[in-house]
Amino acid sequence: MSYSPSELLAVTAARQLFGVTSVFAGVGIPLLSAVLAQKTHAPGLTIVVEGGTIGPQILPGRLPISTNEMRGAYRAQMLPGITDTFLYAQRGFLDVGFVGGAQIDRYGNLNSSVVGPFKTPKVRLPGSGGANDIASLCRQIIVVTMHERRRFVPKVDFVTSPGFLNGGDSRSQSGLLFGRVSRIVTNLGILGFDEQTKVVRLEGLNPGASVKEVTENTGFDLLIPDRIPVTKPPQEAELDLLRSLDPERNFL
Amino acid sequence: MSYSPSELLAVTAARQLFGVTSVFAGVGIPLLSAVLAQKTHAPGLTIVVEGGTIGPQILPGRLPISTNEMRGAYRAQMLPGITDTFLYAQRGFLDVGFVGGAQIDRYGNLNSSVVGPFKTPKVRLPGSGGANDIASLCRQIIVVTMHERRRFVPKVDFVTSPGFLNGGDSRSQSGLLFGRVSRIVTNLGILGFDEQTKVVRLEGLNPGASVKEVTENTGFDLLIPDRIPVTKPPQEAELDLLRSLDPERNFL
Amino acid sequence: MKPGDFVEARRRLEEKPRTSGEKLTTLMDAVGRVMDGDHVAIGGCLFSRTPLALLMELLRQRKRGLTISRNLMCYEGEWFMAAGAVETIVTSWFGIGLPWGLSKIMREKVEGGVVRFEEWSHLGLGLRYRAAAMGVPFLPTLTMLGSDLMGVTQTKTMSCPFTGETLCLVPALFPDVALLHVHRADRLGNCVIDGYPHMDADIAGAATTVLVTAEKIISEEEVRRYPDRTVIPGFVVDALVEVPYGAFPHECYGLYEADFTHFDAYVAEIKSKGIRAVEEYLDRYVHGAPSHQEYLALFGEERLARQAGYARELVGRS
Amino acid sequence: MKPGDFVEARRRLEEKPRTSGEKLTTLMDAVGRVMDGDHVAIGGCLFSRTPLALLMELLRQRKRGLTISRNLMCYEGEWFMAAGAVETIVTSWFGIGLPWGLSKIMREKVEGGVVRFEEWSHLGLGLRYRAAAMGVPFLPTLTMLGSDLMGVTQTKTMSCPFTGETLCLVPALFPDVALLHVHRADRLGNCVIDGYPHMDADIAGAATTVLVTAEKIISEEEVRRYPDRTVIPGFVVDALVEVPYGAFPHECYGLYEADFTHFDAYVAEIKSKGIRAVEEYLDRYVHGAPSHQEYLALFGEERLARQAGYARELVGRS
Repeated sequence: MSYSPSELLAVTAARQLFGVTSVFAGVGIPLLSAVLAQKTHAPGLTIVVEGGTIGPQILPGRLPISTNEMRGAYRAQMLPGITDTFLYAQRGFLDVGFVGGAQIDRYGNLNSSVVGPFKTPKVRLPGSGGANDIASLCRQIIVVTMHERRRFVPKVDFVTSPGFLNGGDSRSQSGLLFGRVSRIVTNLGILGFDEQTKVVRLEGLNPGASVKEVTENTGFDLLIPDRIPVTKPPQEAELDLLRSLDPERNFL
Repeated sequence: MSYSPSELLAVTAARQLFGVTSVFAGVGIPLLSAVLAQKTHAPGLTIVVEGGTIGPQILPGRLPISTNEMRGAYRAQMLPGITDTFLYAQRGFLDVGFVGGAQIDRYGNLNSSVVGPFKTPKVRLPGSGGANDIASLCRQIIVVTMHERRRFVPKVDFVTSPGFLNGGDSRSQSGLLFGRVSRIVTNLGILGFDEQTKVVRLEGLNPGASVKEVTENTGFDLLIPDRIPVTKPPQEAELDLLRSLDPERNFL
Repeated sequence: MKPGDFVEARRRLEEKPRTSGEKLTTLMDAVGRVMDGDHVAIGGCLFSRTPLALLMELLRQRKRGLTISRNLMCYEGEWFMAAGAVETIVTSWFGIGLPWGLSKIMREKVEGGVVRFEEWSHLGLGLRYRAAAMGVPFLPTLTMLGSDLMGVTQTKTMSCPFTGETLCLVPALFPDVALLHVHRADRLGNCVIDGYPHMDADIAGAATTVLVTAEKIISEEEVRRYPDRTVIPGFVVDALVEVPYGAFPHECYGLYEADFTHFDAYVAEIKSKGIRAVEEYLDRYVHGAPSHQEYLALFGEERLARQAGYARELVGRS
Repeated sequence: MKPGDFVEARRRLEEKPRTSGEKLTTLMDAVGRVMDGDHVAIGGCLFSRTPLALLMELLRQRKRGLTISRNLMCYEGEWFMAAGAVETIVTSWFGIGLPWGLSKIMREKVEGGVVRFEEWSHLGLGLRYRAAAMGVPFLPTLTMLGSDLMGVTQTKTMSCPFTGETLCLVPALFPDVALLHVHRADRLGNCVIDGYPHMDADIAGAATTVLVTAEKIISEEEVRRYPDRTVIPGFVVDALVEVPYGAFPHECYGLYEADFTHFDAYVAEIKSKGIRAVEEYLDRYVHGAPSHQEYLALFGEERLARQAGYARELVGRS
């Protein structure tokens, strides 16, 4: 059966949440993935949205556009302040953080601040929002992004959200003692990191995607192992659920 | 008309709150004085109790015994957490703090921790509670206490709540940049401090009290100016109100 | 004020004439307390409980040289840029939301070097307001460590005296003025917020002067009946104005949902006309509507009722 | 745990098996998670919302070598001293209240050097729990500066890197276990508190293991209907037990007032018999009443109803 790249991305991301108890998710595909996981293999999943909502249940067709609105707080279990919500992550209560960015580099660092120099930017992007905090404080960070060459750059112009910084142990050296980027989930496949160097490594191909397609859409040399498993294609049930959440396809 | 020493103390303390907008008051005489002031010359007075109650109105005959109970929160305007209540004082929102202690010395330091050495005390007292915080953080600290020689000691065994520490500018030198002990209100009179040395000075005598009586009940040499005004005796209206608040005389 | 200067901040608070009495006044009088060059902190978050009535009055009074801070800045930031009223924006994110793309106005002004964009992480900025509300010069955190945000902000790193670990210290942010919109308040300024509190209570405690609009003024009696619902005490508030739909077309939890169709139209105009579209918008909705009632009339009863209906559905009070 | 050791504290939290599911269990099972030598933090304040049912079960299970901390410690502290279960008390104040004078038992044990009394200011201790709940090693404050409390605690002073002023740093306190009593909770552990929240939310966030009793278990539906009333999220809670009158004869805001006549009798016995009075009290009320229902029966329906009536008067719900 057919599906769009973003549908494939959402399904692949949702599957990363098996056995996870809480996910800090941004709006758009990440939140859609979290809700999909909650309605399938992760029923106990607590979704946390940075606007200060814990445990919301999304009303199909009324997907939140921002991290802080009634749609995103629908039937929530708690509405702490925004600062306190992030502090739960800093204390260590939140398992997985879903983040994205305009640029991502070979060490998993993300940029959502500027293209070009910070003081005289070529393009001034919206900024970190909670991306830096989620990437700094959650136990496990999963990057969810479309796989495009312009996004996958050798070195981000600005490290808005820390991945493995300069690789090796530079992340913990900086004082970020907790949390690590475990995966980059894209419409083409699943990327991980070399244990030592922390350089991006291809770890899974989505159905229909090829190593060639991945390398062509990646602006830096990533590690390619000999054997690369192929992920299970999206199932009808997953796609039906997904589409029922976003019937107007605002995000899919 | 006749009145008890504690009634005299309560009335004298209440009069210190003229024009004050908020008072951080402990239970007992200090709270009674605050309520009396609120019902007479300081109608706009906001009473703050350390258990985390802002703006309570005391129900006559139902005086709180602790700083954190329903009697002390009766018809309150806000019930923040205890920590947040003290933080309002640290930020500078609270005008006057009423404090007391088992011992007070010539620089207005208070002890409510131990008689004797801290590690091997002769008498282990209850401890600071919020007294240290009130004395450290409010804009103006007023000590409310019975005037007894055993309380007024040359040097407290332990500085639980800071007055002027070792006198001079030692308080601000310690990092306490705000707040100062402005007065010590007792059943015998009103004491202040020398501007330079910060040594206790007699500034007012209650009706019936003499300089001799004050010095006899003070365990250190306090400054005695030539002219000492005598305070206005408690008025019938004040006493009636006071007694109506504490008909069983639990504190009076 | 210098970042983290808690001494000066408390001095200003102490020098201010204070009262535990009446806070009710008019929008004009309230906003009249804002001075050119002030740092104005805005409550709510993005398009939730934005104090639009206060912000529009601020534009009417043509204040200049402002610094405005907000954890997530929505298009009100574009207004102050278009009006030439703002020099520096302090925020963690600037835009409206995914469907509306990047802010054309913000890009023009910031990329052109006309307005300074001071970027913090969301938590980093939240901790700056909280440190200020606590009356301390800074708070320690792990967030932002290792990122390039460290280099473009006034953060410092220190070695923890207890553990030896590296910590990020964010300096307290003490705004001159805070603008907030809440659900209910009594005439003494005791404020009640329904739903998510955002950062409003910290911003109120952080600022020297606090201006509040409330959807509804309630009796002191009601405040005293439910004291555990009060989130900002009266002694923190300087001026209070009753302004129903005071955040419209942004949302107010439980009362009305944000009007996304209005955002669509606003952005479409900018796409075609650029900054002139914002100027025309301000001429019509701000300067052309001297009172909030006149402003709301431009939307019409029906639209207000529709958005209120959506809100009731979403909070299950329908 | 070493004061301020946020790294070890987070490690312990991460190593703990976690669930976002069912938290309901029995007092015996919940308290069974406490180990000899643990640091046990007690919620509520003095005689308000004291988790007495949990504390009594802790005594029944005869744990030893405990450190117990509480911002204002009431006579539960005497119980653990009399039972020989506690080595260190961490608090800002110890007693019942003015009318009952100094704690004879506490004086005997502390002055005799049997139990260590670690004294903090009320805010100082509150900030220690808050620092821990924030996941940071310390918080800066002005409180306690200049006083002799600085010399008898693990505080440090530092020169502020932003202002150069002297600050007091209080180290985060990470209890092994937190014991809390709240008004309502759903089976997932989402907790609701009426009235003053005291320090419970910070204590819950600070501890590695959180045990909660609730006056009433409510439906998940009710929690979702009023999410802005939740003060402790389910993912912070490890075990939950429904215990009506779980703080009696201490108070629970709006539900029952503290029974001062019971305090009178308790103290009178100690005045005449000393520590033996406490041992007899524990034999009767704790070991003699294996369940909380049996314990409440010793007070009688009438007494419970009377105290509930007083509460309704005081919160104007009568």
